[in-house]
Amino acid sequence: MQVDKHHYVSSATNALTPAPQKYVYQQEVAKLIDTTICIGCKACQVACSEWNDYRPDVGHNVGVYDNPADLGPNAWTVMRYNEVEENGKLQWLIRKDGCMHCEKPGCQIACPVPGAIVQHANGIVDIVQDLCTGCGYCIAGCPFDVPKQNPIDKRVYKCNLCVDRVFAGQAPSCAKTCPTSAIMFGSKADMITRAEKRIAELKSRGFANAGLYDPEGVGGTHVMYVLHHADRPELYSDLPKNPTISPMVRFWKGAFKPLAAVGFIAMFAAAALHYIGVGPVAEDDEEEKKHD
Amino acid sequence: MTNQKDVVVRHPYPVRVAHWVTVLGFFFVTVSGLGFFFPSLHGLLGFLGTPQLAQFLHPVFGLVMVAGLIVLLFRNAPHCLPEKDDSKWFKHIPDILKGNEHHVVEVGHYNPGQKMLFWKIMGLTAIMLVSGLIAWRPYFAHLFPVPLLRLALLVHSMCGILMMFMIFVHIYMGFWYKGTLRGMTQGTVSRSWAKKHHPRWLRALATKGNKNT
Amino acid sequence: MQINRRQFFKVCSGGMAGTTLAALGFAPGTALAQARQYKLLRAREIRNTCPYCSVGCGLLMYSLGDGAANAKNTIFHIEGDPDHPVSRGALCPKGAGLVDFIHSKDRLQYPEVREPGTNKWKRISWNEALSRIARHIKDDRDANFVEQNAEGVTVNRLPTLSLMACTSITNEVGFLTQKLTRALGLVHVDCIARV
Amino acid sequence: MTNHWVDIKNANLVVVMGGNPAEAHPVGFRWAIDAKINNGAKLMVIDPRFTRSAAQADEYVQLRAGTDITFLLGVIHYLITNDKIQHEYVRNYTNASFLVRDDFAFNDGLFSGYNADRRAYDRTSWAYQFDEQGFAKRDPSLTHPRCVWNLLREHVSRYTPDVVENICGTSQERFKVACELIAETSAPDKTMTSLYALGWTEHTVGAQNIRAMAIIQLLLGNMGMPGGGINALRGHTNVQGITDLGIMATALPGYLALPSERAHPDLRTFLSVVTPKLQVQGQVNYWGNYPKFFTSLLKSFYGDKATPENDFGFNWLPKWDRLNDFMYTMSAMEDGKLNGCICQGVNVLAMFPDSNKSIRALSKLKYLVVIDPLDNETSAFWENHGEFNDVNPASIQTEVFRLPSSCFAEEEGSRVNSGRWLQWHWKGADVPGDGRNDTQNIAGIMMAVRRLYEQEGGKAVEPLLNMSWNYANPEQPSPVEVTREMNGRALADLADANGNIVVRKGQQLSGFGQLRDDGTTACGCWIYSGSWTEAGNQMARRDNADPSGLGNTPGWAWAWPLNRRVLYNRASMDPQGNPWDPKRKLLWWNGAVWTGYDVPDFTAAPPGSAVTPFIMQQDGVGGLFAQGKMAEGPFPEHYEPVESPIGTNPLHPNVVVNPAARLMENDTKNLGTPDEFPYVATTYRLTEHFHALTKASKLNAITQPEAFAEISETLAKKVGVKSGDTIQISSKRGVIKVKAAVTKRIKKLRVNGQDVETVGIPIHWGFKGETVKGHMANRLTTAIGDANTQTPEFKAFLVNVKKA
Repeated sequence: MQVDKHHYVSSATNALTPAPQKYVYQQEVAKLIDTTICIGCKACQVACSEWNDYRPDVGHNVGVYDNPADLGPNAWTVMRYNEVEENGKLQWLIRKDGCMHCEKPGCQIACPVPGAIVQHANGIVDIVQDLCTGCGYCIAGCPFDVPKQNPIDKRVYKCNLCVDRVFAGQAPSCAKTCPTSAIMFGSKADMITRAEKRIAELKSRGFANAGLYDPEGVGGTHVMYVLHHADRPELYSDLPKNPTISPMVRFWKGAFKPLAAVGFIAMFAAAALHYIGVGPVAEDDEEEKKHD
Repeated sequence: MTNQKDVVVRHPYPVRVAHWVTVLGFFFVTVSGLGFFFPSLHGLLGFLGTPQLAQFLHPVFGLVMVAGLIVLLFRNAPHCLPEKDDSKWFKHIPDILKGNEHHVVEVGHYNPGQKMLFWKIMGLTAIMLVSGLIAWRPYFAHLFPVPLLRLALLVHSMCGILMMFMIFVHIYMGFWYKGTLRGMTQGTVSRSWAKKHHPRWLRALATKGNKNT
Repeated sequence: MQINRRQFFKVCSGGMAGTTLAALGFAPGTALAQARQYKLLRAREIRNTCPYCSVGCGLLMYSLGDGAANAKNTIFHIEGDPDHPVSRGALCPKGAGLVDFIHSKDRLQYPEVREPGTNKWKRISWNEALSRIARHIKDDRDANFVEQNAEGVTVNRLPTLSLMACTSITNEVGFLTQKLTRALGLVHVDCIARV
Repeated sequence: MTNHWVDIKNANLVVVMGGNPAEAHPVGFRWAIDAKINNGAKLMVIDPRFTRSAAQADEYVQLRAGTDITFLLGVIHYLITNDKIQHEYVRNYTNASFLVRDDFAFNDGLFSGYNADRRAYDRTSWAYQFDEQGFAKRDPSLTHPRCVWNLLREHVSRYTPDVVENICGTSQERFKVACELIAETSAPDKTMTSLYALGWTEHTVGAQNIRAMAIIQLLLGNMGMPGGGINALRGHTNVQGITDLGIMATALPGYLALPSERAHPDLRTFLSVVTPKLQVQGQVNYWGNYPKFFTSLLKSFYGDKATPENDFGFNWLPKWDRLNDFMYTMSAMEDGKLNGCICQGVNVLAMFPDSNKSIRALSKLKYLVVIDPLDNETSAFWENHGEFNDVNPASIQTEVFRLPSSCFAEEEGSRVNSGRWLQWHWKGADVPGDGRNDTQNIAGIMMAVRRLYEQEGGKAVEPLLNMSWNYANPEQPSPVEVTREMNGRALADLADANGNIVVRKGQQLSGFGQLRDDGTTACGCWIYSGSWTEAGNQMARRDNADPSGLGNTPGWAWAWPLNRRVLYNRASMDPQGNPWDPKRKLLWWNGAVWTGYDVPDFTAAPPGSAVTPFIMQQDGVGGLFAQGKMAEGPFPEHYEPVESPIGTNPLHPNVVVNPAARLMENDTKNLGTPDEFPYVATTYRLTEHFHALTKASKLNAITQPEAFAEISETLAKKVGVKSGDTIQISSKRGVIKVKAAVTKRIKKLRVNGQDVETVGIPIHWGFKGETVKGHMANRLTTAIGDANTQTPEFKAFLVNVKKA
């Protein structure tokens, strides 16, 4: 049981003023999405929408099964379908897309508002829309292109892993409803154990590259995938191979802030020292006045 | 008090209005910008009502600032063209910082430092305008790919910080050079100030005035 | 290097500690972040089975109103029954969306009639609806009922009225339907088992 | 289902053919996945389309729509030639050894006894040879040329791999993969489960598709085995129950027959005709109890009015003149032969074949009563919705009533799932608005009609008023009252053979074994007897314990018959009572009776007795040869769909389509030919929707908002469209416009020397609901159907496609 957790780790705070350290002794949780037994039925989409009381607009068919076509403020999870034909064998690779609940959440790092994006001690990353200003930095921060802004209230929305259910002792609604148990929920340790079993079974069926997707670049995730082709995650509708928080975001939210702060300090100090040392430049030329 | 005879018009009325419009925009944009840049300064966003309102107003004030600067660009660009003596000024910066500018160079309408600041502000504003539009939510940002968005946000914040530095220098200079401020409030400066700090400008003004009379 | 979250945030936010203004005491936002209140706390839980396909998944239906006389129950959430041996709490997209079926904008609210040749529905009372339907049936039955066929065999059938039954209705409704049809003498009777 | 959903997990091979459980039964499919994960099972999907089930399969095999029999008989040919047979099972538990009459024959596509004028067979010759005592002759050595085994071997000998390839379009290599996988389960301790649904039934040879697989399962010894069986996944939630209750043209509850005017003039004749005769000495022939079931039904229907003197009211039942199933009814309606129609939750327009015909038919009615929770296409068939329903309301003289009814959440009662489980459910809220419960709606019509007859008198009052309706509130019978009525009760004290009273007068019966044919028991549906006993509601039980570990949960709900979960379960053991597979032990002999984790599907005959497991059969065995029970032959035979893309039958060009298929004149006029309509279309459901219901649910509308059809990349190129374009699909019956989904999952096939393209058309849209308005897929389909079940051929018909 991992306990080195904050309950609410606010992105927008600093070591001098840490976030409240309550409810820190919690098990780390994870959702394991086994794409190899996912039937792409969209029950998870519907259950998510139903539980979380949102409804996207009824859209259109554009020649594929993907509906809604993309994640949105009212579509926190969507199924993505990809037909791959290799060596005469067709595979229909289906992936449930949504927030990965990164251990190092790019969204949270980017967020400027204290408490607007929080990471719970169990690993769930949640956006608190009441505090969200709609700046969209999290959208830039996310390596998976997950958070989406609602143009009406301008807040940003994404999967919260049904944090309300989890704190009431239930699995997220997507996991509970999944007809084939392709979505499992539990402690991260248990999910890794299950994944290992599944991977061994897949290897015995000839999927030599089966593996777990728990990318290190974001410190691991609390939503993990079992893939038949873990060597090529991009086959699964462009799942990034080595997701990391963009260096631009890291610099922007990392080194650049103290640098700027130091710059401000230096400038204030320089100005003050200069003024004290040199004094004001008079309006008139004293020497000329003397001449006069 | 200096009487009317002792003063010359430094900034005509439209320029002064444009400047202060720019200042207004800059002020709010900076306060909110700092609030967005430093999470610990989140409280600054309250200055514009609520953080959400700040999010809405920040780009609006940015555009206010741009509007002021456009006027200033057209009015002041001719005064900010490089001249051949400019290099001399730069060589003497240490002296200038000691308050001896008038001893080392004869400055025209604007000194090269001011000119450089002018163009930097114009340049930075242009960059911030473009990057700001790219990042502007919820209206434009979704039209651009996320990597571009990241670049825009980084560039926008870097330019913003730089801009603040420059404006700080600009304000400090106005504060340090006594008699400067009224040039932007009342529009006039004393002849002696002009003679001391911008002698070539004053002479040019006189020539022009003689010609006119 | 294994870096845990606490360290990570120290790294990321460490710089901020140096910012001038943080030191001036701008406090971070208070911990307003709270998970949404769990919405089923005192909801009434009713067991049902899914009305779509014949897997027959178990449902738990949650309704607003605790059964008190002054509260009108309305179902606001449905999820799978974890005790059900087949479904084990799971529901497919159809079952998971049942709450929108119950509250569909297309639910009929009252009896209506569309008069021949007209272009609109007219709201009528139950009494009027059932009386008019019964009148149609009786007139039809009295006119077309066949008591005996040409060979003199008692056949007691009404060949001019048909009934098509849904296969989502309960057994109990089905049995009543069976009794109704044979009492009227219907032979044009079918359900949609095949389609 | 002979088995049940959870039992799928025990399979070693799951064959999905004629179904798409991942999409149509996603939660049931979890047990196929479970078999893969926890039982090392292989999953094989055989389908014209690469479905979401196929996406999970270890092996996917493609074939042309409507050629399943060829494929399956090819498999049988493989099993026999490669000796992959569970011999002990076949010898003891099937009719392989039975001798068939000498005049039975099969020549050039026709079995003996065909009458071309009637398009029907005289099935007399499709029978066993009987000895002087009237029992069937057998040859246990299987050498007699007239024994079923040899006839079957000869019949399938034509279905070689190259014939399969030529007709199905399946490569011989893929076909071999399928055969080998299936053959592995001929080992006594290996089982295959067959999962099918409407992909098999919705053909003119639908029932024979299933027969073909049933033969395979008998040859492999998989019937009665945990993890085996023939499992109809079924469609609607209570399609099993409503079928059980006989809401069909010629049926009564419990698979009893509604008498016909020709064969059944009185009760005695009726019972003598319908009660099967014992064909093998010493067997059970449980249907021999038909008179008990039927008399008890009449007592349930007519109560005290039913007496031995009046044949228990036999004559008050209507007698049918012809098979008035829904397809015939719609044809008769189109011909103006009907005045009224009551649609109880049935969306005729969206569900029945040939929607344009349905509109023509409904327009001929005087009155239409629609009882439905939803505003649907059928009650609104007269509304003009532009291209989606282009009718002129002024010209439609039908008076339409619509009565708002309850949905599942607003009622209590029982429904039967595919595993034959009767599950009780409870009411969660009231019907919205001024709507009424379904029971109230039916009772409302009944009582309103009765009142008119009571007031005015009229024709045939007896059948109407004698029908029992003894409910506390006749206007609103409670489901509990009705379900107790179906279970049945004693009308007098019932004594056992020794004279001991076992059931008191008025008590609920505890099973159909207690039924009598003397009028002392009443039972509304004999197979449901035991569902509500003196011990209360058995259907509401919720003990999900699984003592065997085989997924058998006898304490959950109640399964008919007698809470039996795996049918024919005696066949899971050899004649001595040893399980074929010790890991799948369901039953055992305890010295006095059979007992175990399931209710034995058997008598008390001890191990080693001559009694065979298929106790419902006259002969006690599984039928490789179906005697006279099937309309088009005792063995399956390949016939092309009535609209065939190749226009011939490579096996017998003179008999192209099923010679007994159900054709009606109105529909035969509207058949297309391949020169005009070159592509094979097949209609189906998607995971996201349930038929025409879920389009009313916003959550589901979001997930599949708009009508589309799936075509191959080659066809897309040919007609010049890309994914997302609108295409026009036309058949001889109608035209629809939908979005094109171009996919690798449908492929061009090479059949009988020509290319065959398949067009996949999901069925879920119409001009009502939350979805984008769309054309109903059934505008295209034909109302020609299966000879046994009258199921329309939705799965294979001809269309043309062009860019819209």
